[in-house]
Order: sequence, then C-alpha cells, then structure tokens
Amino acid sequence: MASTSLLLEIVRNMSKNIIENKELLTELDRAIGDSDHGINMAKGFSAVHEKLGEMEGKDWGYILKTIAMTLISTVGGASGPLYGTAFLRAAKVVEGKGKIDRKDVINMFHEAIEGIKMRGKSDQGDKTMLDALIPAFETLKSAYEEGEDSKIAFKRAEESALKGVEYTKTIIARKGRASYLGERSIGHQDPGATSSYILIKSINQVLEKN
Amino acid sequence: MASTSLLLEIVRNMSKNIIENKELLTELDRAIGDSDHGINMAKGFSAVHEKLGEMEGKDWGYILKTIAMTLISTVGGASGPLYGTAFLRAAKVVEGKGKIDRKDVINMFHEAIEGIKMRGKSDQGDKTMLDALIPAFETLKSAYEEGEDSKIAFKRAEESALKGVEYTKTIIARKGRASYLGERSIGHQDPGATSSYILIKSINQVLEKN
Amino acid sequence: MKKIINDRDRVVEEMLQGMVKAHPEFIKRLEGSNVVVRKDAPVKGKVALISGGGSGHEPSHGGFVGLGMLDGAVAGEVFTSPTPEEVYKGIKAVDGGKGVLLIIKNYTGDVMNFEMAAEMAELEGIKVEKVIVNDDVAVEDSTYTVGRRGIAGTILVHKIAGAAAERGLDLLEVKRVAEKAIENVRSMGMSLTPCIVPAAGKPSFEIGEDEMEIGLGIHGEPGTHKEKIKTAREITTILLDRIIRDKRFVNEEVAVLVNGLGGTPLMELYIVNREAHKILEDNGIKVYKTLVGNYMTSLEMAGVSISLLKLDEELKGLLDDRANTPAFKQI
Amino acid sequence: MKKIINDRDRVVEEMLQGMVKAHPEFIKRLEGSNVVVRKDAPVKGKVALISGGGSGHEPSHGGFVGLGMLDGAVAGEVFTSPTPEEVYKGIKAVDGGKGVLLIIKNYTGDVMNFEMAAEMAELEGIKVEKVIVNDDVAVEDSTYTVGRRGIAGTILVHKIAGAAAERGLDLLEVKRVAEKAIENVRSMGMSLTPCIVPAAGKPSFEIGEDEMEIGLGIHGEPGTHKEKIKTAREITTILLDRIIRDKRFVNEEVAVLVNGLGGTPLMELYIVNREAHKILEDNGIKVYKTLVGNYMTSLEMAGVSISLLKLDEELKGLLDDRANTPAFKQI
Ligand SMILES: Nc1ncnc2c1ncn2[C@@H]1O[C@H](COP(=O)(O)OP(=O)(O)O)[C@@H](O)[C@H]1O
Ligand SMILES: Nc1ncnc2c1ncn2[C@@H]1O[C@H](COP(=O)(O)OP(=O)(O)O)[C@@H](O)[C@H]1O
Ligand SMILES: [Mg+2]
Ligand SMILES: [Mg+2]
Ligand SMILES: [Mg+2]
Ligand SMILES: [Mg+2]
Repeated sequence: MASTSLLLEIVRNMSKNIIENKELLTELDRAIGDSDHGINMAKGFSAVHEKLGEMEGKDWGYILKTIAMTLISTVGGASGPLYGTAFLRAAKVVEGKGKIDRKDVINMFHEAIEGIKMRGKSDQGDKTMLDALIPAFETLKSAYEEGEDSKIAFKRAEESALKGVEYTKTIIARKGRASYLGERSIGHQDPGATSSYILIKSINQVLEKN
Repeated sequence: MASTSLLLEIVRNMSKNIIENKELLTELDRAIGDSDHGINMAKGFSAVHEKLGEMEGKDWGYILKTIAMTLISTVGGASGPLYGTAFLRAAKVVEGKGKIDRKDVINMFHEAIEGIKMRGKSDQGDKTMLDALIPAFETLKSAYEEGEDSKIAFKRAEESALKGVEYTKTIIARKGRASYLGERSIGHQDPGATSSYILIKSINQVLEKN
Repeated sequence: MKKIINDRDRVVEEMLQGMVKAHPEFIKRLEGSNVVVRKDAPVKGKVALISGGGSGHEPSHGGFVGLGMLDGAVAGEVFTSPTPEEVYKGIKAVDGGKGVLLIIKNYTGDVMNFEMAAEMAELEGIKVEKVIVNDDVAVEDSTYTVGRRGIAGTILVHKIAGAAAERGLDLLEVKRVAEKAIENVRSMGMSLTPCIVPAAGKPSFEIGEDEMEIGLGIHGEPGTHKEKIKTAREITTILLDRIIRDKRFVNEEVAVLVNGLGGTPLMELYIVNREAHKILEDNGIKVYKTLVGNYMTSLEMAGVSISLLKLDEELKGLLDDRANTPAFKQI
Repeated sequence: MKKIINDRDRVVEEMLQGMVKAHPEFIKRLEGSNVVVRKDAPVKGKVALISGGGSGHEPSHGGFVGLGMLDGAVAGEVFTSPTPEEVYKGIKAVDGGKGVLLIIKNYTGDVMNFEMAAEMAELEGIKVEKVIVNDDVAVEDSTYTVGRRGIAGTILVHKIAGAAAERGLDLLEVKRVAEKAIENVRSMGMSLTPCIVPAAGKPSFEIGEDEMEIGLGIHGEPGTHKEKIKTAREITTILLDRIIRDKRFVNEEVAVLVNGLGGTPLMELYIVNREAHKILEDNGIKVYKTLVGNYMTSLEMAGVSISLLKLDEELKGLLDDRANTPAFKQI
C-alpha cells in the first residue's frame, strides 16, 4: 500500500529530474520538433513543484488532479494537454483515496495511457511518449502478475521505457511535429518518450530509496 | 600635340583598368563605405566603352562630353556626378579641338579638379579622389614647367597620385560616406582616390606605349 | 544568439506590452493573460473570431486584431500553443452574444488546447465553433498522418472570416466561409536559415552555406529535405509546382500571398512575387489580388512561403472588404 | 551569400517588376526607368512629392507612393543614388502643375544627383523645391562634416509633407512643413549583423558573435563604434539618450518610430518599443503616436533604429491624415 507522502516524494523527484533534463529534452526536440519540449516540461513541473506544499495531506485523487490542472494550465504545446489528461484520468481512479494498492497502480497507469491515446488520437508506434509508456505499463503489469513487488516491477518498467525510447529512434514519426519530417525523423529519439522515461525513472528512484 | 585617337586609346585603357579593378574598388569601399564603388565605376566605364565606336572621329570636346554624360547617366552614387562633372568641365576647355597641347592638358586637368571641388564641396585632405588628383595635377604642372615631356610628366603624376592614395590611409574622412566613420576611417585607403589613381595610370600606360 | 531582448524567458510578456503600446487605437491586453482583443471588444451582435498559437510568428496573430479580421489573439510561449485557460479567457472576452469562431492552425498542441478551451466555454453557455487551417502542402494529408499543417494561408482565412463576421453573418455562416477559404487555400515554404527560440538559445537546425531547406513549417522545424540553393525562379517554381499539383488552380482566379519568414528582406519577396506572377500566368491562373510581406513569420528565419487561395465571387467580395488592424489595413 | 534572387546584377529591375505586380492598385512603373509613380499620376492641381535613393531600403521608397504620401519614388542600384536622368524622369511624370518637392536623404550622392535633376527640370519650366532630411544623430553635424545622414525619420517627413500636399497646400507651404518635420525629427540606429550588397557578395562589415555596431546608417556601412551586445533595455537607452541629448524633447509630444533594418523580427521591435515607451515616460516625453515595423531597411541587416518627431498641432493634424500606400495605410 502506497501513501500520499510517497507520492509527494515521487512528484518532487519528477520535478527535479525534469528540470535537470530541460536542456536534453529541448535538444532532442530541436532535432525533430520545435526546440521547446524541455522548456515546456520544466515550466510545468516547476509549477507543480510550487504546489507541493498545497498538496500536503491531500488524497491521491486531489494530488494527481492538481498536477493535471497545473500542467494543463501552464505548459501549453502538445505535451501540456497530453500529460495533463494522463494525470487527470489517473486521478479519477483514485479519487478520495489516502492509500492505494497495486490494482490502483495498474488502473491509474492504464487510464493515463488511454487518456493520452484519446486526446492525441495516437497509439504505440507513432513515435511519441506512448512508445515509452505502453511497454513500461505492460512490463509493470506482468511483473505484478508474476507476483513481483513494486520495486522490482518499476525497475523492469523503467527498463522497458528505456527500450521504448531507443525504439523511437528506429521509426518514422506519425504524430506530433516530428511527423512533418517523414523519413528524416528516423535516427532521432522522441523527446516526449524521453520525458516519459524520466518520469517513470523518477518513480523508480524513490521506490528504491524506500 | 595629342590626337583624339590617342584619347580614344586612353579611354579604352581606362575602361579596361576600371573593370579589371572592380573587385578591388568595391572591397575598399566595403571597409569605409557601402561596398559599391567598383560596381559603380565598372558600370559607368562599361557604358563608356560601348560608346567608343560612336566617339571615333569626333573632337576632344565631344568625346569628353560623351564620357561625362555617360558617367552621369549610368553611375549614380557620389562618384557618378563627381567624375561626370570633372569630364564635363574638361570637355569645355577643348570644345571643337582635334588636337590639344600641353596648355590644354593643364587647363583640362585644372577644370576637372575645380568641377569636383565645386560639386563635392570638398578639397584636398578630405580623404577623397581629390587627394589623388590634386597632387597628380601639381606634379604634372611642375614637370611641364620644368620642360619635361608628357611621358615623364604623367609618369611623375602617377607616382604622386599613388602617394596621395597612400596618404588617404593616414587621415580622417571628412566627405562622402567614409566621413560617417570618423576616427574609424583612419587606416583605410579611399576607394575614389584609388579609382582616380587608376585613371591617371591608364593615361600613363598609353603614353608609355606610344 | 544575437537578439535584441532583455530576458530570454520573458520575451512574450515584453513583446505583448510593446505591441499594445504601439497600437492602442486597435488593441488592448486582457489583464492577467496573454490575450489581446479589439479595443471595442466584445462587439455586441457580431460573431467573434479568435486565433492564436505559439508566439514568434508576429505580426500573427495580435497584428490582425481589429475591424474586419480577428476579435482576439491568444499568444503562447514561443512556438508553443497557449493553454486552454488562456484561450478560454479570450473566448469569454470577445463573445458578443452571437458566438465565437476559433481559427486554429493544424498542430496537435493547438488543436488540443483550443478544443479544451472550447469545451470550457461551452459549459458556460457560449456558442463556440472551430475551423482548422491546414494549408501546407509540404505535409502529406492522409489517414496515416496528422494531416497538413496550418501556415501563412491562415491570414487569408482570417481576412475572409473576419469580413463575413463584420458583415453580420451568423456563426454557422461565418464558419462556412472560413471552411470554404480553408478548402481553397494551399501554401508551401522554404528557408535559407534556421531561427533561434530565445529560451533554447540554439539554431533550430543546421544548414550549410550553400543549402536551403524545402517544405518547412513556421516553428523552426526542419523541412522535408535540403537542396542546394537555387535561383528565385527555381525556388518559386518548386513551391508553386507543389501547390498546383496538390489542388487544381488552373483557369481559376486566385489571391497570392508571398510571405516572408522574418529575416528575408522585402526586396527578395518582391523578386519571388515577380516569378510567381510569371509562373501563374504561364499556367493560366489569374491573379485577383496579391499580398507581399511578413505576415506569418518564424522569428528571424530567412525564407519565404507562397500561398494561393482560389476565389469565387463570394470570397472575392469578402477579401475586398475593409479591414483595419495593426498589420492588415484595407481602405 | 544566402539570398533568394536570380541574378545579382538585376535585383533592382526584378524587384521593381515584382513590386508593381504586387500593388497595381497603388503604383505603376514609369516605362524605361526605375521610377514608380502613383497610379493616378500626375495628380492635377496638387504639389507632387518625389523621394528615392539607392535600393535595398524596401519598402522605402516605392512602398510609400500613394494617396497622402509620395507621388513618385526613384530607385537607384542597391545603396547607390539614382542618376540625375532617372530623378528627372520622375519629376516630369508627377508634376501636376503645382510644382514638385524633392525629399532627399542627406548623402553626397543623393544630394548631387537630385540637385542635378532639379536643374534639368527647372530648365523645362517645372517648379522644383527640395528638402534634405538629416535625422541621424550618430553623425556629428558641424561645419567640418557633411552633416547628419538621412535615415528612417524620412518616413515621417514623407507622411507630413504628403498630407500637406494632399490637402492642397502650395509648393512653398509643403516645403515649409517638410522642413519643420526635418527640424523636429532625430534618429539613431544599431545593428547586430551586416548585410550583403548582392553585386558585392560579401558582408558589409565584420562583427563578432557577441558584438553590436552602434550608430550605423542604412547602407551597410559600419557604425561609429562596436560594443558588446547589451539587453534591449540598454540598447534602447543608448539610442534614445543620444537622440534626447541632441534635441530637446522633454515635456513635448512626439511620434515614435521603432524601425527594423530588415532582418530583425517584429517580436524584438515590439520589445524595443516597450523599453522606448518606458524611457520616454521617465523623461517626461509624451507619445502621441507610435509606428513599429520595417519602414527603412538595410537589406537583411538585423538591427533597429529609433526616431522621435516632436509634434505641434499642425504636425499632429498632418500625421493623422489619411494615407493609402502599399506600406503605409491610415484610415
Ligand atoms: N498526438 C500525440 N500523441 C501522443 N504524444 C504526442 C502527440 N503529439 C505529440 N506528442 C508528444 O509530445 C512531444 C512534443 O511535446 P512538446 O515539444 O512539448 O510540444 P509541441 O510538439 O507542441 O512543441 C513529442 O515528442 C511526442 O512524444
Ligand atoms: N564630396 C566629395 N568630394 C569628392 N569626392 C567624393 C565626395 N564624396 C565622395 N567622394 C568620393 O567618392 C568615392 C565613393 O564613391 P562611390 O562609392 O561610387 O559612391 P557612394 O559614396 O555614393 O557609394 C569616395 O571614395 C570618395 O573618393
Ligand atoms: Mg516541441
Ligand atoms: Mg560607395
Ligand atoms: Mg512547441
Ligand atoms: Mg553607394
């Protein structure tokens, strides 16, 4: 059972890692997008970071909804509504909950992905954040099914996310700005997949410490 | 006594030399002006070159006036009206003449310089074409006064013109675009003085061959 | 990065302040937002038009706010779609009771954020319709792609829809003519240099001294491919060929927009216009109206796009209507 | 040299063709010349205004030909004054019987060529007057110098004199208000990059990645000195300080022109405008009107100039008059 203080630690770590990787994400977006993914994400997660105090002591649903609304109302671009929708859909699953279990984790993750698919009219293989998130989710799910604990499950999920990021280098973008490049998008890793990987890694880092 | 066929040979040589030095003159103007002196002069003297046929068999005044009008109506910029006025004033001295003598040469040269001074409201030491022309003229005059022939007189005039060009490197421009640079114009040779030197050298080259 | 700015993270805020100071007779800033609206907004009894998107495309879109064009423009960060909240504020501020039309350029971010804003406004009982401009033929439009981008042709859609709204047409009618304009407009661009997003501080792509980028958009993104630099004639031919291949303009009357990307001097745009007129004439396409200038830019990028809008009598009339905005005036 | 051109020796000819194709409702080309005149030239019974100079300053000057501004614009080669013959053709074509005013920017070449043209026209019985614009405070004005240059402030002189002519004032009256405008206008510019004269093919000066050139003109000539790049605020302060030191603007009402040199995006011009308004306010100078945009450019040079025009009631009225030209419209 995971508490909201764990969640807040994760959110703090997500903010830290996103802000630290601002340059990297922007640089990746420079190659196949419009040089702003790191700027967008750092802006959003700085705003999230500022709300950490206000989230203290609130339930899982409230915290995730606050993150969602903060991202939606500060980021803009494509990643703002996409990540915002993901967190919003995850929030619905755990409304009012003080602690959550593995089933909640699976449901949240599932809903988040469905939210992105819906909002982005996109799916795995389009060279987007989904190419990190979907494999990570599937790995997580089977690890849980195999009875692994969250530490191991998220460790494996992180590895799959990273593989997903690597995979984005090999495919043509079909969604987002990178899709305008056609063949030229091959060879470059997707910035959004990379930020998704960073978010999952952020979860993992906190779990490992606890 | 100089014939008009000599004059036409000189004009042909002037055109050739100016066109050959287009890049050099433009490059000099790039440093302290607006990168067009070579372009302007080459345009003017190409037009003059095209009129050589039409000038054949005409008198000194007609030929010089044709050059003047051609320069005025094709060059533009500062050098167009200045060189145009110079040739126009020289033309007046030798109107209707088939052959000219040394006195005519002195008068023409004098009038040309006066024309430039009047049109340009400028004088020696302003870092302009006058800094090549005036010393050249003075040397020519004293050489004639010393009884030297035209070959020697123009040889010396060319040397003085070159010294004048060198001198322009040491002074601040007070006329033309270079004057806007103030102190920064020091160290650069004046493009117009350089084109004047080329014109005098063109006369000299022809005299030496004849 | 050579830019005349103060703080690379505050360029949009400071630009908007400077824009409003420059054009107080046309526009005002909506307090606490990056939205500029007509000085007389909301105009009662008139359908209102909102456009916007990332900044860096000036004079788009704030420069087209005024009589006969937009009622409001929502500015995001440089090349980043504004948030739903910002767009929502714009919608609320301009609604004069006859509803609001959103003119959206076809980018994932813009579409998502504007649509979320529309949902928010509709919850408050404001009638909102949207059209999505997708004029850029450099991008393939198929079921496997996100479709063509919206680029400079958007200006012509603003003009047409703005005139219709000013004439007093109702929301669905304004939407209809906007969609007709979108259906009839195609664009294609190229560039000689990248641009630098201030907050990123680096050129948006690398390009050789003798190369040009063909088929790029307006966000500093690379184009579909690089080529050796060609003459204005060849470049214009490349752009128009693609446009004419995409849609039938032959024997039609058109409006031509030769749009500078920000760093290209007007001299070169006029030279491209000369070539464009020649090529159109050779193809039996009659030019009814020409616009040449920086309408939809990409910061300091050097480059040009050409747009063609096929005209019928209705569109001609709307195009000829009066307009009075900072960057588009027609008497 | 990255330019969208065909032939570096034919840019002016091709640009003029493209310009006339773009604006047939405003201007026409005088056959066999590089002169564009109002479509309805000569306007009978109106004093006519001619301006011009080297090309490369677009939209200057052809873009300001039309109602309420110029009657004709004479284009020389890039940065090279047109010949007397060309100017003379322009004068003849626009004279509507009430005489012609030449608006000359203070450069040796322009002054000499325009004066020679005036002499030619006077021989034919045309009344010609001239005014010489010298707004650039970067250049010292003393008996030992050729005096200040004419730069972007010229646009304001066109507007004022053009309005006076359109009102039907006679030649000497139009000249008087033009001279009043000249007396009251001051400008100062800076740049971040050089430009490339097409026929020369090389940058007009060398400059470091972290340097800017202060006090330069509009012909790609270097300025008075180089400095490290500063913020928009500091740059605007440098420019306005020089202007305000040169002439007393304190407690006066002014028109401000924030002019882009061609390669600087509107975003940056608006940021400069923001700073300018702040500084003027701090100095007790009241802004009556603001213009921001590319009015007097220097090919693709990145940079900006600021002009201030001190206004009295007469100048305000003339500034507010209607104008309808390709690049300056006021309804
Ligand atoms: N339709 C979509 N579905 C899922 N993810 C998307 C979609 N469009 C874009 N993305 C993701 O968003 C990332 C770009 O985000 P960002 O640069 O912040 O926004 P923008 O593209 O508007 O500049 C891409 O790398 C991609 O992973
Ligand atoms: N007032 C003047 N008197 C004499 N010569 C001048 C004057 N102004 C400029 N010049 C000469 O003209 C030259 C520049 O000519 P050019 O570059 O063709 O014209 P512009 O200065 O109009 O671009 C200068 O180098 C100088 O020698
Ligand atoms: Mg991006
Ligand atoms: Mg020159
Ligand atoms: Mg973006
Ligand atoms: Mg010149």
